[in-house]
This record gives sequence, C-alpha cells and structure tokens, in this order.
Amino acid sequence: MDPGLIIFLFLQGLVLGSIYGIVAVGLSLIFGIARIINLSHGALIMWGAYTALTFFVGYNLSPLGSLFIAIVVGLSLGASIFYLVLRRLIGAHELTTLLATFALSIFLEEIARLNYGLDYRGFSWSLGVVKIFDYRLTYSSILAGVIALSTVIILTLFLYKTRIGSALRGVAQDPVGAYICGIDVNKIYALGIGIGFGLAMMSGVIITMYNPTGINPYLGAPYLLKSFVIVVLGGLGSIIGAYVGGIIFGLAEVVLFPLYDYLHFHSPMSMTLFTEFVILLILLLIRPYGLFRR
Amino acid sequence: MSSSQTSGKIFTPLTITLIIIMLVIGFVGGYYASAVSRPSAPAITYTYSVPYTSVATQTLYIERTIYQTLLTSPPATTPTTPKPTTPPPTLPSEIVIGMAVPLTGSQGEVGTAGFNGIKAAIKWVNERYGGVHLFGKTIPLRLVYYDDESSKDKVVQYTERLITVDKVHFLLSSYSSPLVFAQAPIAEKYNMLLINWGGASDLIHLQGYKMIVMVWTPASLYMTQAIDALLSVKKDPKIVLIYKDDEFNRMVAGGVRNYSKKLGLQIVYDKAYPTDIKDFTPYLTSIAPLKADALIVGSHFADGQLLTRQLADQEIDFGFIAMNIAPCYTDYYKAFGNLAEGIICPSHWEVGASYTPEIASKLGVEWFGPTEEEFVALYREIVKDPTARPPYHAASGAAAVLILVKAIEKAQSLDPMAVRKVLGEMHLITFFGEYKIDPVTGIQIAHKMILVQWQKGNLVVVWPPEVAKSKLVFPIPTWAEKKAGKQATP
Amino acid sequence: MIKGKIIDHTSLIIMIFSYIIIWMLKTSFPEYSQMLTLLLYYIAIAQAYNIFLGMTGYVDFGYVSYFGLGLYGMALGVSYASQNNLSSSEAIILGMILSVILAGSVAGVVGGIALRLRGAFFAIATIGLSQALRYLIEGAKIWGGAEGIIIAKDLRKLFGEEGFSYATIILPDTGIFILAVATGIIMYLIRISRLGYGLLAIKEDEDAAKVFGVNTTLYKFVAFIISAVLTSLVGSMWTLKVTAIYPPESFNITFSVEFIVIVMLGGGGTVLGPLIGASIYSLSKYYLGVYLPGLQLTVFSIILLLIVLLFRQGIVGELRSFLYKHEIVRKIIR
Amino acid sequence: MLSIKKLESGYGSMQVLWGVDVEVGERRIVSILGPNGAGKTTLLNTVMGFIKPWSGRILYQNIDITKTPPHKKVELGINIVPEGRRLFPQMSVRENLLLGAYNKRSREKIEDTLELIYNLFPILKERKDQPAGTLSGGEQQMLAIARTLMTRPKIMLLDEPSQGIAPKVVDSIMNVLDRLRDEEKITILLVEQNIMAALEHSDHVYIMDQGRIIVEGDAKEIVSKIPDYLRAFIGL
Repeated sequence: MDPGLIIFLFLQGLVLGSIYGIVAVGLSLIFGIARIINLSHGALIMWGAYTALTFFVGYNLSPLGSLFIAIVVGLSLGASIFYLVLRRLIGAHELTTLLATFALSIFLEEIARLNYGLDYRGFSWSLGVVKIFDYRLTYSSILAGVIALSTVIILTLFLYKTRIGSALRGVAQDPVGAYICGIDVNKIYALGIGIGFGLAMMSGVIITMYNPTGINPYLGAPYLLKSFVIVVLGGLGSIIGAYVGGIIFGLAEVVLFPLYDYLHFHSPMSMTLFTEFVILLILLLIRPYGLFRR
Repeated sequence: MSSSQTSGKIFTPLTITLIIIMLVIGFVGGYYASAVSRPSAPAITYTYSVPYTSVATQTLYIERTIYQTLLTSPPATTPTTPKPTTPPPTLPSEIVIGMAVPLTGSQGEVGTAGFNGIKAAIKWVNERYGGVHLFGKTIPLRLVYYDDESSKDKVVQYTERLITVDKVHFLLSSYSSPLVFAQAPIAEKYNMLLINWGGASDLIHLQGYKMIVMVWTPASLYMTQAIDALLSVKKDPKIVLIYKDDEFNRMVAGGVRNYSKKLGLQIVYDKAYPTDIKDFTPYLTSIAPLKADALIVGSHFADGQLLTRQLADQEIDFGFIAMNIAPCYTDYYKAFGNLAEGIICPSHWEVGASYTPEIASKLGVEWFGPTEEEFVALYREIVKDPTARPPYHAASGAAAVLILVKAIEKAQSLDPMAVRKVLGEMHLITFFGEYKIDPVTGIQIAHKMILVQWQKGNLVVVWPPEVAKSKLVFPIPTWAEKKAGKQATP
Repeated sequence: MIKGKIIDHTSLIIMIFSYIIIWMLKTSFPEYSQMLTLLLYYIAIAQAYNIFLGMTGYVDFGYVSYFGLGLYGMALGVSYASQNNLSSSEAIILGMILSVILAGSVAGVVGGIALRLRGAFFAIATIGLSQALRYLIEGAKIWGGAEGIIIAKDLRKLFGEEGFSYATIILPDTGIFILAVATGIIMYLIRISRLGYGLLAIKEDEDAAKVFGVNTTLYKFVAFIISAVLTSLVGSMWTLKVTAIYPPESFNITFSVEFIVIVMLGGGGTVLGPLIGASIYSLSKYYLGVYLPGLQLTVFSIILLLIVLLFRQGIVGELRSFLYKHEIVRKIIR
Repeated sequence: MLSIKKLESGYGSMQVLWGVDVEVGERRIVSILGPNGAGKTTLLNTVMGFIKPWSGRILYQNIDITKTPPHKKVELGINIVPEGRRLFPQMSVRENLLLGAYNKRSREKIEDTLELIYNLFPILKERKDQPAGTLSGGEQQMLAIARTLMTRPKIMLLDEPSQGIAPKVVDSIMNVLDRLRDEEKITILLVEQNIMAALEHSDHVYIMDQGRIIVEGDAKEIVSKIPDYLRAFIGL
C-alpha cells in the first residue's frame, strides 16, 4: 500500500468521523439534559437535508447559509415541542418520552413525504477538490468536517464558560438542585431540547455538504442507528464523547475496509460495520458506561 | 408495593384447571379450524416437478434453469385443461382488480409510480377501449387498493382482505421482491391469479407457485444487454462490478457474472456493499488503480446517486458506466446536471423506446393496448403534471393490466384458472414490449431490456439496435471534461 | 372463600375470554383471519416482551434480534429437513428447537454482558447486537448471506402440493394463536409469582430491591431469557408465513421500536396491557390503512401522541393507578 | 413571615398531608419534629412547590405563593436545603456556589455572599476546585447550605441537615444556623430527627405524626407535651 493512500484514507476517515460525530452530538445532548431518548433525531436530520435542498434549489443559497436557518428552525421547533408535549412527560418513565418522540418522528417523516414526495432528490454544490497524492478530497467535505469540529468546540465552550451553559449542566446533573439555584428548569429543558433539535437539523445540512444527493423522507433512519451506537461508545450524555466516538467510527471504516477487501470478503463494508459493533460490545465489557463518562 | 394478595405458589388448582381448559380449547379449535379450512384437492394439478436443491446451491441452480428456460425452449409441460367454464348466468357489473401497493415506506416512490401507471391503464381500458369485452358485453374495470407501507405484515393482511372482503376477481402484485414473496402464499391459498409487475427476483417463480405471472424481465437479465452493448464497442473489456447486497441486485450481479463467464470476459473487481452505505471512498480507492474499461453497478436510488457523486469527486474515469435504477429518473439529472452525461441505465421501457403496432405486425405478434403517446398522456392526466415522464415501473404496472384484460377476453371467463391457462399460452405485444411466459413457472421470457444513456440532457435509447434512437457514446467524456461542460454527443 | 380466589384471577379470566373471542371471530369470519392472526402475533410478541420490558422497566432496542434468530432458526430447520428428507413434523420441531437454541444462547451472552447496565444505557447498548448479527450474516455470507433463505420450495416438498397452504397459513396461524395464549399465561404466572414481585421491585428501585434480598441479577436474567425464547418461537412461526427471510428485514430496528410501542401503549408490567396495546396498534393501523390509504401514518402518529399524553403509564397502567384506591380494581386489572 | 394553612397533598392517589397548619415568625428558628414517615419532607417539598398542593394555602409575607413555581419562590427569598443535598456532583465546589447565584438579585451581591460563606465554612475555601461528588458527607452538607445561601434567602427550609453526619460536625452546622439567624437575619424552618440538637437551637417546635400536627409549643416546654406513644419513636 502506498503512503499517499494511507494519508488520504486517514484524512477521509477524519472527515467522515467528524460528520458522524456531529450527527450524534444532538442525541447525546438531549439525553444528557432531559433524559429523553430522542427517536425523532433521524427525522430531524432528514429535515435538515431538505432545508439545504429547498434553499439551494429555490433561492440558490449555499448550504452554509442553510446551516443557520436549520439551527434557528430546529431551536424553535424543539422548544415548542417541549412546551406542547414533552413538558407534561418529564416526570414520567423514560419510556413514555420514547413513545412521544417515536410518534413525532413518524409525524415529521409523513409531513416530509406529503410535502416533497418520495423522490430521491439531490443538488450539485461543488467547491472543487484538493489533490492528496493520487486521490481527491472535496473542499465541501473538508468544510463539513471543519464546521462539525468547530460546532463541537463552540458548544463545549458554551456549556463550560457561560452562565446559561452551566445552568444546562446543572439541570442535567440534578434538576431539583437547579430549582434550588433559582433556575427556571422548564426554560432550560426547552433550551436544551431546542439546541439538540437545532444540532440534529444542522447535521442534516452538514450531511448534504458531504453528499448532496439521495435526499428522501427516510434518509435519517440509518444515521439515527449509527448515532445511537456512537453515543454509547463515547458515553451517553457526553458531548466530547459523542464526537470522539464518531471519529473512531469514521477511522475504523477506512482502516478496516482495505483489510477485509484484501481478505476477499464478498461484502467488505458489511464486515467493517460488523467489526465496529463488535468493538462496541467489547468496549462495553471493559467500560460499561462508555469512554467519556465519569 | 402492597403485599401479595395471592400466594407465591404458581400452580394452584385453579390456575392449572384454567391452563388445561385453555390448551384444550386451543388445540381443539386449531384442529377444527385446520380441518375446515384445509383446501380440498386443487382444481388442476401440474405434472412438472422442480428438482430440489439446498440453500447453498440454490444460486447455481437458478441461473442454470433460467438460461435453460430462455436459451433452449423448455419441454412444453402445459397445465392440463381446466373444466370448461360455462358463461356465468349473470355477469358482474364491473371487474374488480385488487392491489396492495407500497405508497409509503422504503419502496414508496416506485410503488407510487407503478400505481399511477396502473390507474392510467385502467382509465384507458374503461374510457378509450370501452371496457372488457366479455360475452358480447363490455364491463368496466375497478381498482381496489391499499397502502402496504412496504411492510410484509401489511401486505399479507391486505392481500387477504382484497380476496375475502373485497372479493376482487384478480390481483396485481405489490412492488419489490420481498413483498411479492410474502403475498404469494396467500394468493396461492385462494387460487387467486397474481400478476407480478413489481417483483423482479427470478426466485419468486421457482418456488412452485402456479398462479403468479411475471410481466417484466427477471432480475438476472437486467444487465446482460449492457454487456452486449459494451462488446459492440470494445473488445475484451475489463469490467468492475459492484452491487448493493440485496435480493434484486444480487440477482442482477449473478446474471452479469454468469453471462461474462459464458462469454469469457474478465471481471477484475466483484464486491457487494451493504444496503445503507454512506460512503463509497474505500471501494473507490480499491477500484481506481485497476484502470478498468467498464463499471457495472447494481444499485437503487440513494446509493446510485452517492456513488456517482463520489466517482465524480475522485475523478475515476470509465469509458462505460452502467447503473441500475437511479439514472433512469429525471431527479438524477436534476441532482448532477452535466455530470450525468453518458451514464447508462438498463430499463424495461422508456419514453421513446416503445413498441408500436407496426413492430408488432412486423414480428407477426398480436398488438393490444394504448400506444405510447396515449399512455403518456393518460399518465400525465393521472399525476396532474403535464411534463411528467413515466418511469418504466409505471409502464410495467400498466402492461400488467393490459395483459390481464387481453387474457380475460381470450378466455371469455372470469375464472382465475382459465385466465391463467390463457396467460401461459398467450404471446402479445403492448407498448411495454413483448409478453410471453414460461407456461409452468410464469417467468417472463420474451420481454427485453433496453439501455438508455444520458445524452445532452436527455435520456436516449441506445440499445438494442432495433429500437435505438441514437448511437451509444463510447468512451464517455471523463469527469474532468464533463465538469468543463462537455456533453456526451454521439 | 372461592369467590375471593376467583376474583384474584379475574385478569387471567378476562384474558382467556379475549383469546376465545378472537379465535371464534377467526373461525367464523375467515375473511378477517389474516388480520386477526396479525393481531395475535402482536399480542404474542407484546406479552413475551412484557415479561422483560414491562416487568423490569429495562428497554432492549436490540430485541428484534431474538425475533430474527427465531426466523432464521425455523428457516434453517426447514431447509435442513428438506435436504435430508425428514418428515414435515420433524422439520417444524427441528426449526422450533433451533430457534430456541439460537435465541436462548445469544440472549444468555447479551444478558451476561449488558444487564449490568441500567436504564437508557442498556437500551442503547443493545442496539449494537441486532446490527452486528445482520452485518455478520451479510458480510461473512453465513446462512445464505444477504440472499436470505427462501423456504417456499422446501415447504412444498415437505408438505406436498396440497399441504402447502396448510404449512404456510393454517399451521403458523394456529401456532401463533397457541403462542399468544401461552405467553399470556406465562406472563400471568410470572406476575403473581415471587419472580414477578421481585421484577416489579427491580422496576421500582433496583438498589432497594437488592437490599431487601432480591437476587436482582438472577431475576433479570431469567426474565430476559424467557422473554427472548418466547419471541423467537413467534418468529419461527412467522417464517412459515413469509416464506422468505432476509437479514436487513429480520434485524430491522424498527420492529424493536414497534414492539416497545405496543407494550407501552397498553401499559408495561400489566397482564392485560399487551392485549389492549396490540389491539389498538394493529386495528387502528389496519383500518386507517383501509379508509385513508396514504395518510394512515400521519393520523396514526397524532393518535399515538394523544394516547401518550392522556395515558402516561399506558392505558391499562393509567386506569390501574387512577383506580388504585379500590381493592377490587387492583385485583381485576393486573 | 411564612404561614401554612390547612395544607393537604400527596403522591399519585396517596394522601400524605392532612390539613397541616404551621406559622413561622420572622428571625426565628422553627423546628418540625416527628417519626419517620410523618410527612415532614413532603411538607417542605410542598411548600417549595416540588409537589403540587391538593388544597390549602401558603402565604409568604402575606403574599399567596401556593401556586408559584419553585424558581420564582427562590427569587422571592424562600429556599430549601433539600434531603439528599442535591448538589451537582461533577461540578467543582466553586461552580456549585456560582450556580447558586443564578438569579439577578443574588448575582449583584455575589462577592459579599462568597466572603460570608468562606467565613462560615472555611473548609469550602480549601476545597473550592474539587468536584462536589468527592467531598465528605459533612462537607457536602455545608456546601448544600452554602449554595442555598448564595441565593440570598430570607427564609430557609432545612431538611434533616444532620442526616448521616458525624456528631461534631452536626454541632458546628447548628451553630451556623444560630449565626445566620442572629447575624444575617434569616428565618429558618428546620425538619429534624436529631431531637436534642433541634430542641437546643429552636425557638418554636411543632411535632408531626401521620401527616398531622400533633402539638406545638415553645422549645423549652414542648417536651412535657409530647404524647407518650411518640416519645419512643423520636428518641426521647
């Protein structure tokens, strides 16, 4: 194997992993703050992708612009969903909120289907490629990776350096304690869920920056599945954990693939994915609560 | 928690009695039900037997049979004649056709396309053709349908509902092989004719079902035309084959593999990818150094689009790229623009590649149904979009209706058995192409795939030469040239 | 005395009457038999899952694996039997045994590893399992790989031409009915036994249960295995109905979610809950599909949301805690 | 300052409080004593609004606060040191305290309050960068009181501050309560199981059993009023 290929694969893995990471962060955040397993995460990712598509096709707005629209839409959607539905379920068993988010995900998917139909849409947005030895990495995918990374950094700074950020962490660790500090816990829940929804929709836009094709109402389901696994790998509720988990997955995909390809497996990608899940199971044996959870 | 009101013991006399009563009811009821509903001896018996093979050797077997069936004409083992049907004293006021079809779920897009095609065909029969000619009268068709959500549970439920509650006369299949597999036993149980326009897997027809008739080309023959086309422009090509690891594309790839072996061609890379793939880069880095001439892809929508995107990004050039399904849709060109130029898609049918009454009379085969223009106009009426371009799924669904109508007329009966017998012997040309099945398995043997290529922003039929509207472009422009604006011009 | 005892078992009697009514409907209205079979199938799976999810409050997102292994067990059994010219009844029994062994052993391993985790951690950790199984089968090409296993032809060979619709419709329908009854009864027996009280204690507060001398690890493990094995049996019957199985569908995570939704709709840990939950879920989906084809899921999602908001602990669970003051209710509704 | 009138509440369908009346005068330490399961914690949680009252009224400086949400009560100046302390275990001591000064009123006096707290509990200054989860039981209790102080309460509800703490530390905490009343003019409503300590530091005492107030009285004379059957329970 030539060294150029190795470097290329490594970079590719980092970009891909970064995207997987940002996809998982929203899920982890919502769980961390409100103990809600958000099954509508995938549907929100799909809506993010449609946002990018709609604004690109309709107003010729690049996905970079859609990024902000997606965040704002997600934020307000999340907050209103919280006040309409989830607020009444906060005290209930974890499973009840699971049911609610499941219903929400069906609803969001159906609205998308009725609005856009089931066609697999796509758009061409290209910023050119950068050559790494014989291989090419598109600028848009590098940009996607960088935006993902900086989002995680900004989010971490927000959580650890601002007053509202520490209120969010406080509510996550002990809602009663937060009340005692005079924090309006419902407002913070709404904010946290809003940020989670915003991140989910934003990651939908980032996905279209990496691959602006194949957009349809059921786009989100595989990402939801993957984020679940990544989130557990990194430690549920941990932002950095989710991101690092994503990077591990991205790298594993590009590293393991050539091995299985060389071993003449009939579907090397399937074996790669299988190995990722085995890694997860082994890790759970050693560290039951993930890599980044104290 | 309150303290236990009942004792900790599980087996009190009461519970034991209840269990025994329950089990007795269950078993007696089960026996009773099975005795009542076990079908009496079937009305017709077939004399053929399908040689049994294990799961491991199933693949080999299928390919062998298909090619035997197709290349050498099979020993004609037609079904024994059913009892002659006397005309029913009162004819129904309409002929009801039932269908469970995926309008939502993973197969929703294609299911909807086929559904609209079927509606167009029924409209043609009722309004232009006047209805089904039966015993000197004309009887209109009526469609009863349910959305099966691409789910096996639903398709089973609704298939039975169509037969038993809605009392349909004939069934059209659902779309996609797994769903057709799930509904087949139900149709078979009620001896209901099932016209399969949506399950391309050859295997459906090798399970010994008697009542299933296929309209379009089975999956294993999807790409063989592409190889013929490739050979016409390039001697001894090096082929790369990658395919989605699902029922349909596996059959497609199997067909390519077998056909190439037969012709002594070289497949330099042959790998599957999982259905929910999100990144092709690892495959592409393995393919790039091989410097092959042709890329054949067994794909669906999202993966086909993703692969094209990443091929363009990596600028991995082939003189010949043939891809299933995704490029056949206008969304593909909307997504890629000029980059789509030169990509080839095998298709059952395309606008512009239709069979006409003239071709039919030249071949000496009977013609039935609307012309292509009529069909497209009706389709556009149905979808309320004056520029809509029906995909081949719509045409296949429409062909299913037309073939069924013709068979009913020939049989002069609404008895599924009688119609099935006619279907086994009938040779027909519709705008969709030829129809003739292997009388025993019901597998399609006459319909031919065509190849379409994106040339100057249009999908143009380039193969087979009989119906071609333009020459095959080979080699297609490289990705770099396409990015600079070069189009595929013959 | 006797009256008191019967009243203690009212929920069992209600349950059994519902089964009898469903069966009577099924035999007298053959046109609805598939719909009712599907209802029974949901009830059977919901009851089986209820033994674990409802009683302990642990959610297993990878639960579909046991269903999928059940599917595979039967498919393997049938194709093996047909290759080796075994009789039809041997084939079915072999298939069921294989299902039980596969699901039981995998559940044993997973239970051993993952049951140490609590709550949502367990729920999400188990997702990996079903996916790992799926990709292993596809990638390493075991058990037919992505091609799946198609058994229609084997069944035709084993049961003969006339027996085919017996094998693909009557046999699995009856099997699913018996399993629905059996899982219901097992659920009830567990509910009123020491095991059941232990499990409910775990659901309330696992640490406290441990302090009070409940062997939590063992209890959870036993419930998990029983639940997995029963589900796999339902799966093995389902194979006969669909006659062709493929890995992506057999291990589709959506089914896990569907099962969870059904259990929670009725109310986890209650005996009558799965019955109610499955009826609402499957009948509303069926009739919405009949009357509003294309829009059924939109309406369904809104109905689901309303139910969640009105009945936070599931329909039976909410009724039970609403009427908790009345001892009679406490006994009737379990 | 705080008066609770005919308060009833409970969990789900189980009633715990059956018409409780309590009066707390300004700059006093009032104790509520009683056996386990008497409903003392439920009473405090209902006053704070963590549990919804079924009926009855709660007045604070003659304002009806029966339906005010907890964080608004904190702004008004009522706050609790809850059972189980409810600290943020992964945050440092300093972060815990700063979060206590979340609302605007207390944020303005943040430096003064910190000084006061480090003066009352010097150990917290030493431990200020340590995560709260790693502190000892007594230190955690001090931090819990300190965090509540950060919100600048006028009346403080304390739920068993002596639970699970060494006797020596209990003394110092009780002394702090005295100082708070005398120096900071804070009114205190104390729920205790440690009868001796409570009697020693209280001005007024209520005895509670099975969700009802049995007797009340001055701390010095209450002992004689307690019914015999309760004496064993509360350890007299």
